[in-house]
Amino acid sequence: TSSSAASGRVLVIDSEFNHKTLDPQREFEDGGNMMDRAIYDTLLTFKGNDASKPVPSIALSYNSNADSTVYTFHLRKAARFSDGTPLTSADVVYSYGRLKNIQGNPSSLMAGLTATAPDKYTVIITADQPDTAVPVKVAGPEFGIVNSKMVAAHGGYALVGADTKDKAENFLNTTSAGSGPYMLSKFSLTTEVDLIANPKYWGKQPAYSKIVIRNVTQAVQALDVQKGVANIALDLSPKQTDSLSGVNVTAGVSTTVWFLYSNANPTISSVTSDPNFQSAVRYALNYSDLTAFAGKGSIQAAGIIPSAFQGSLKPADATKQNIALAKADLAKTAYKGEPIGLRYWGGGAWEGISFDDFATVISSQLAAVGINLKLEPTPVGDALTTYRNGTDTMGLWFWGPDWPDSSNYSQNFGPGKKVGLRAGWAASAAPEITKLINAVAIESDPKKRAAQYRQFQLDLNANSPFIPLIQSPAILVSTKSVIGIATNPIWKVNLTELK
Amino acid sequence: MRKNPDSPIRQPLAVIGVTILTIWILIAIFAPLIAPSNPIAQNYGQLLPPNSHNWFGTDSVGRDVLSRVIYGARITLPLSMMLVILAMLVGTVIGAIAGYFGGWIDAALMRFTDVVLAFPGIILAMAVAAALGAELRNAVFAVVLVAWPTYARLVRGLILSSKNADYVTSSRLLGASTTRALFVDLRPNISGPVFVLAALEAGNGMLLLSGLSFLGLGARPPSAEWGAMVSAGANNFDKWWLAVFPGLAILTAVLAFNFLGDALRDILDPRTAKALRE
Amino acid sequence: MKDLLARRSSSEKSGGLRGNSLSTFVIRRIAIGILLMLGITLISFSVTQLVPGDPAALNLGQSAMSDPTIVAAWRAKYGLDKPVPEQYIIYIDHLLHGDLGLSQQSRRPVSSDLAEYFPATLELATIAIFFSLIFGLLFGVIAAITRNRWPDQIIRFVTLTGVSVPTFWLSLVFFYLFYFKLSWFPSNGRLDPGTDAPSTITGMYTFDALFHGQFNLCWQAFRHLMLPAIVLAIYTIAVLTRFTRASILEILHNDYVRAARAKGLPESHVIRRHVLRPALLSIVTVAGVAFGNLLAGSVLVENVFSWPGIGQYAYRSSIGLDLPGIMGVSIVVAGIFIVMNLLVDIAYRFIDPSLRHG
Amino acid sequence: MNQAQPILQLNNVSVTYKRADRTKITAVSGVDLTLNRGEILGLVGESGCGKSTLGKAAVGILPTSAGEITFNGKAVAPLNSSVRSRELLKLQLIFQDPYSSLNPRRKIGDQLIDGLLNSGVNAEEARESSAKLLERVGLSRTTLTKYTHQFSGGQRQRIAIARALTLQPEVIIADEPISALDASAQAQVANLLVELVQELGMSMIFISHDLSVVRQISDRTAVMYLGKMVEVANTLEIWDDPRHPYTKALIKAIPRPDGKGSMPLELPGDVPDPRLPPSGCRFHPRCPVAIAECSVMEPKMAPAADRWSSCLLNNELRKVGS
Amino acid sequence: MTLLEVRDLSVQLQTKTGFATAVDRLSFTVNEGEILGIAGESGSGKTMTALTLLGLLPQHAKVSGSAKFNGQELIGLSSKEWQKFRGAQIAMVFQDPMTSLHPMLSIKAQMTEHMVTHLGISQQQALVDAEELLADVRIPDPKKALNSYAGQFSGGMRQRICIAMALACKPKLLLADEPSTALDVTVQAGILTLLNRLRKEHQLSIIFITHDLGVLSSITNKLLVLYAGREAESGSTSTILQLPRHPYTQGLLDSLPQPDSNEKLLKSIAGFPPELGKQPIGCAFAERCKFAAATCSGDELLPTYLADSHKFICAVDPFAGLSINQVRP
Ligand SMILES: Nc1ncnc2c1ncn2[C@@H]1O[C@H](COP(=O)(O)OP(=O)(O)OP(=O)(O)O)[C@@H](O)[C@H]1O
Ligand SMILES: Nc1ncnc2c1ncn2[C@@H]1O[C@H](COP(=O)(O)OP(=O)(O)OP(=O)(O)O)[C@@H](O)[C@H]1O
Ligand SMILES: [Mg+2]
Ligand SMILES: [Mg+2]
Repeated sequence: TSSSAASGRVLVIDSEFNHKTLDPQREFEDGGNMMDRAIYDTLLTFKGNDASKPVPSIALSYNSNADSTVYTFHLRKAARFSDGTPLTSADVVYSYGRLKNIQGNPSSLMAGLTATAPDKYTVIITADQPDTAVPVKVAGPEFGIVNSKMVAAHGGYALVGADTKDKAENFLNTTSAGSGPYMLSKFSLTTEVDLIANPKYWGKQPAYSKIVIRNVTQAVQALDVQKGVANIALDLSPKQTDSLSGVNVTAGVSTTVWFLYSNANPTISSVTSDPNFQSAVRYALNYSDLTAFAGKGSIQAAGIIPSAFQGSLKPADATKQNIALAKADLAKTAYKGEPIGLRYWGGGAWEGISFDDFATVISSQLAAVGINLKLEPTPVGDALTTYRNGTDTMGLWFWGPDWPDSSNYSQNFGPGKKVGLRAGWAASAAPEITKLINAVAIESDPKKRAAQYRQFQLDLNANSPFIPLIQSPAILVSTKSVIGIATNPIWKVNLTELK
Repeated sequence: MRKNPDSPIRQPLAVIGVTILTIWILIAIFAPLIAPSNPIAQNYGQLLPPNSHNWFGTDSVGRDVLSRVIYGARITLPLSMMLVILAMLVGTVIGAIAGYFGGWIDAALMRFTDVVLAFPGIILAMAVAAALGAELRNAVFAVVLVAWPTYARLVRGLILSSKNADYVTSSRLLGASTTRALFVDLRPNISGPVFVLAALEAGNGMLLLSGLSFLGLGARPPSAEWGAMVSAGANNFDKWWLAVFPGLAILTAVLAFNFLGDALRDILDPRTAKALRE
Repeated sequence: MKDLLARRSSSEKSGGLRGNSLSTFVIRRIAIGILLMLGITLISFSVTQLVPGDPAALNLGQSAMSDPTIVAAWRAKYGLDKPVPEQYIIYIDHLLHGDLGLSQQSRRPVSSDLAEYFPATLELATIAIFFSLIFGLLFGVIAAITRNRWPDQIIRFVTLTGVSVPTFWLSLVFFYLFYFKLSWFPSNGRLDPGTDAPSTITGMYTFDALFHGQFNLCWQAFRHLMLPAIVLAIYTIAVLTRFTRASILEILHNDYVRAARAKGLPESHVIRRHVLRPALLSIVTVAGVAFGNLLAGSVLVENVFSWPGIGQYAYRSSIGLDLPGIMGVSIVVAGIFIVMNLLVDIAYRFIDPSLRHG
Repeated sequence: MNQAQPILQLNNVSVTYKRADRTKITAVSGVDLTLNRGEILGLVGESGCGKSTLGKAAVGILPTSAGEITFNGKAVAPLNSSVRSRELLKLQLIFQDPYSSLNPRRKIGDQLIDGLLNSGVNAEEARESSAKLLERVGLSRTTLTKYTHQFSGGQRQRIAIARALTLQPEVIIADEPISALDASAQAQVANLLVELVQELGMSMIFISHDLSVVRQISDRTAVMYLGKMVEVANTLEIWDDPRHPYTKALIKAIPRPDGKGSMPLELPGDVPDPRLPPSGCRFHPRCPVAIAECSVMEPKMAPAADRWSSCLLNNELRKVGS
Repeated sequence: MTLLEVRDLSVQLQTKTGFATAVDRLSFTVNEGEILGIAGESGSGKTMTALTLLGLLPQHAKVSGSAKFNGQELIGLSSKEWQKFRGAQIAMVFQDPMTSLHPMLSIKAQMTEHMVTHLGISQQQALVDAEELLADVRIPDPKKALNSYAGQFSGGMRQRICIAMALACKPKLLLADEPSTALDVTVQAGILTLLNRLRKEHQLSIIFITHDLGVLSSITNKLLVLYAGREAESGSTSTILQLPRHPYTQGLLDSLPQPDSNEKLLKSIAGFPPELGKQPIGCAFAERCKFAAATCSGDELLPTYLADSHKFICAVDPFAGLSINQVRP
């Protein structure tokens, strides 16, 4: 139960819940990120809609060595947890250790990293291999700093073995152990999460004394925000916003990249693994129709790395529809018009784009050049299973960054990498690309890195199972009273910035 | 005294039911001729409200809703029929075996029926449909799975109540085997109520099936199944035409079956009508 | 309506009620109930074995999935590494200790999930059955008395429409009309945003608020309940109307009603004492079953109204292939259904004097 | 009756029902009865005394719990799932209720030819002989294609009779075939049965609670009380000189349509619950002439005699008993 | 004194094919303390006649003619007015005692509810009176009976309870619709004895309906024989039973088993009564009558009146001038 909210302003947010927990070291979905961002501080953070340039938060400054393996953070001394305890480097090390050792969904972010505390207000992160993404990683809410004494007192465990020994999740779902501007006052996975302003916050008090986040379907969000029942609707699609009246629509482009893949494994399909077929698909698609379908704010994904990140491709580099080429390529294959299965999350929608509709549009476009898709809408569980097993002939999926850095893409979309394998792309398939990926991982010069990322993507566009489609729009609909709203790919909206 | 003078047969409802059904069946058969446009043709334009060109408006990928509703009849009607026939067959066979053999076979089958009946129907259907994978075929299977016990109950009841009827005993005394007596004497008594039940159940089956599709456990887009179309509309409240028209299609089709079944039940003699009600 | 009645198991028909003493009767019925429950667990367990997909894939993140030790640990945690029959026996063993397992989705005990969601559905179903009984009886009596005249015909038409209308569609239509267009009812959820629930006694907000004397809160909770409850009740109202009409007509045909009229009793007295009373008896049995159906039938309504009840929970469990969740819901709803039937039968024995004295 | 040839014999037959609550009722207990060839035997008694039970047991519908039943010297096998033996097809039953003994959903013709088809007659012939039978019972052949609801009670009973006659039975047990009918139809149907029995050389047990009809049509009369036979004798003898007090009461209770305003005599009390039959003579609690002994001593019948009654006060019986 | 005077009473009932005449221009009177018997085959309109006198006909029935009870016209009363007569002035006992008592209401409740309504007495008083009434109809242990339910009594006992219930408000006229047909002869005799005694003790008038002429012979003074809704013959019971003039009455009497006949066969009337709505013009019995002549189908048959208010409607009158021995040898 909470104290009365009558003393200040209350903000009501309609959202389609997807958080599974608010334990920052376990939470991995963007809905939870939004809440944890308000409850837990991180060493660095992002401002507004920029998710690529970390700015100081608990750490006032940081530096790294030349080969990006050792990072030193200098903490601010004024930070306090909501119970008044000062925040120190021990809390940071505890939180990071916990993240690593719980072995939950986000623990891979800590893979190869070790945090140590030489003194009370210094934290050193050491990487086994050069890792240029450490500053952006620690800005993620997974790296939220918890009150180590309090969590340890409630079953928390941060050392090796935490996967079985840590019992603090339930505690963290009822009480906040953070230093952020808000505290958790009501928790639910399905109905409503309430945040109230942290009276002992070390920084400036936030504008709203209470934030109510309710689980509401898209359709109802549109109604609520128009009636002023909700102040912000998080999940509306561009099409849903075009008829709204009396509200502000903040449109941006998200970092979610939708892509199609055509399985490169000949044992799965001799057709889809044929590079000519992959090329035919690539050129058959009408990308401007796809963005029209996705609605205002959406742009074509020129490469697999979204536009906001270092080394992303320019619109000019993007693939353009070329029916003649597509037909010519198709003619070079043994394809005879037999139906090719396209697997996707049936009934699923992400950022306002319905998988079903998207797949329908794609299949009708491909049909125009003679590629006959058999749509295979599948419940998310089954679809993920076959996707991850790499047994689908074709698939329609999206990728949202685990951390806001291009390295997240080079480490996943290469041959023999996680997503590469799902598309049947064996490690030995493209040695030049593999070489490029290995090179970019240890390159510390940002300019050179950017060039290498661009080359990586151009190579993917030329010859890979992946066909980047679009970046979905990011839209926030709010009542006129809400000021300072900005879309952010990591946590949708930074609640602490709202006025 | 057996008089049943004041039960005028209320045919009007049956007539309305048959008329609506006939219209839907004709629509289903001649869909390609009737539909103004291709139900999967898209124009990525806006969702258009009903207008002179698209009477029922267009959907989120620019397809003509009227055409989709018309084509939807080709999915929903045959599937509902199939579903009813399957449930009827399974239920009748199980009920007949239970009623005919009696004893422990009856007890075992009826306990099993009871378990399925005690199971919350839609939850069972939902679990089965989800477990098998969201496909229309699986949804039909799931609905059959929860629908058959009603028939089994009815058939078993009818057999039990007439097994010892004087006219069956008479047949037996005249040298008919039990099987023949039951078959010859009971078939006409059972077929009437079972068909009426089927008419009434067709509506329920259709509702359950479209409900599963609505939840995303049955038909999937781009299939123009009505329940799935309503669910698309559920994502766009402001675009009322998306949900209203397919919803009305379901309503009228189910209503037709219910009108028919209800009128037929009245025509049946009161005793079997009562058996049906139970 | 036959499916309503069909859900009453055969052993519960009044025929089986006669003769035995109340205690043997109750004991026998409880034994049958336990048997049924066992059947329910077996069926729901079998259903969960149909799953071709991998629950681990669904409930673990992408990166966790690629680590076999995490996957193995997860499977071990939910007992999925054991052979199927053993899993069942373990499940039953736990069930007997009141343990419904851990939900793979919420990672909490299913029993505490249900404890959270069930009161919301119970509250909804309670209000709905309340509406259903009031209107079902009222319309049923009117229809029976005005048999074949215009009020009856209208009621007949309306109730047939009521049983034919897809609930999920009606929910949408009502919500759009009565919340968005007309503002008669509040938006989704059990309370206004940010309102704290009354401290839990039953988990049903209206009752809890009332108990704590928070009348505004009670009214607020009730207003939130109204719209989903009305939609949920419509089918049941229709069914009860038709059933009431049928049972009254059946009773009106009896000689004893004519005999009562021949005694010169006022018609209202005849209807109340001689007709409604026996009709109520059968209506009670149906209402009991209807209540069980409302609990399960709330799935579609809860989905549209985002009502945080077991219907939503069942839906999410199904979609997420959360086996313990599905089984938990099934067992609880079926259990309530079975208990309802038992209570109805016992009530039946108490209400009908001819069974008590026969 | 010169040299009686028994065709159907019941020796010491008892029939027990199990109720749903597992209590047992012995509805017929230790009954001896003989039906002779060519004879009409009336069986009378109050409602619930076991007449129908006896009739059903006699044709094998109900299994007996004791005693034996022979038809033409062969034991009557109870009806089980197998087909009735050929000989037994000559033993038929007509039910009391003309509404329940015909299937309302089958054409009358189809029901009539059933028996013939079962015994191998082809459909054409079966139809023809059924049509003839219908004409014999006073209905037109168009009846074949109709359903029962188009007929009155009396007509239905004729159809039921025709059905029972399709296999040319030797013995007919008619279980209150006329009780559900009104006066003129009663006479019609009773006459029809008597004529048919005489014409086709059959024998018949005619069950009725109307002693006056039985008196007129039957050769011998058996009187039952609470599952026991109390008196069996030549009809005219019973009528003129009833020996058992129960028979006397039955006869005195018959109203006479003589226009003289004489009141029938009442027999006070109800038939006792067959689950708890009174000790001794089962009739003693209602018997106007009962003596103390009646409540302890069970009177025995002398089965051999052609006229017997089971009353302790009856001289002959006393002689036999002592 | 005349209690009930019925003139030209007709009842039309709705059938699938339209309205059909179930009771056709009946006239009869019932005096105080008198028992009128109405006889006729099934479907001849006996029950409809009785129900008309209580205003309990089926909803759509049409009634014409007049029925004066104590000088007050009954036909056309509103349902409120009917309630004052029913149970209070005119009471009815139905054919089937097994179904005319409510299975779920105690005997007490059913015995007293109309006493409270009609007599304006208290429930306690009504209970006391009810106990007396039950004793009067010879129910053993009336106190216990009051607290019992219908299911606990045998058919004969139930019929006694029904009679007690009918007499509770001291009505002047009792309509008894086949009150003993469903009962055993032994029990029937008891009911007849009871009704006969009650008539004497309470100065009760009774209309006794049955198809059993034997029963009518023992208890009634007057007789009305119906055929297909029309009067065939009426007059004093002894006259009609001893010297019937209508061939139908004669046929009915003949079809009863004859106590002294040695004939194996009964004498039955051939054929079946006409269906409702299919009664021919003229004499409805003509098609089954062995004396039928051309005159029988004349459209308006006139009744013949004899001494002792004996009346019959037959165009042929085959038994005219015959003595009792000639008619019923
Ligand atoms: N199926 C049954 N189960 C249990 N008891 C039965 C059954 N059938 C009849 N009885 C009982 O057996 C006794 C004899 O019944 P039965 O029908 O033989 O009498 P009945 O003489 O034919 O009577 P009625 O004149 O009413 O036809 C009665 O007490 C009756 O209640
Ligand atoms: N509710 C009704 N609607 C239409 N016709 C009816 C109705 N009730 C009875 N009848 C018909 O009216 C005619 C007279 O019926 P009624 O009940 O008066 O005959 P009854 O002489 O009492 O016969 P029974 O001896 O069978 O009781 C019959 O033909 C009957 O079928
Ligand atoms: Mg009998
Ligand atoms: Mg009658």
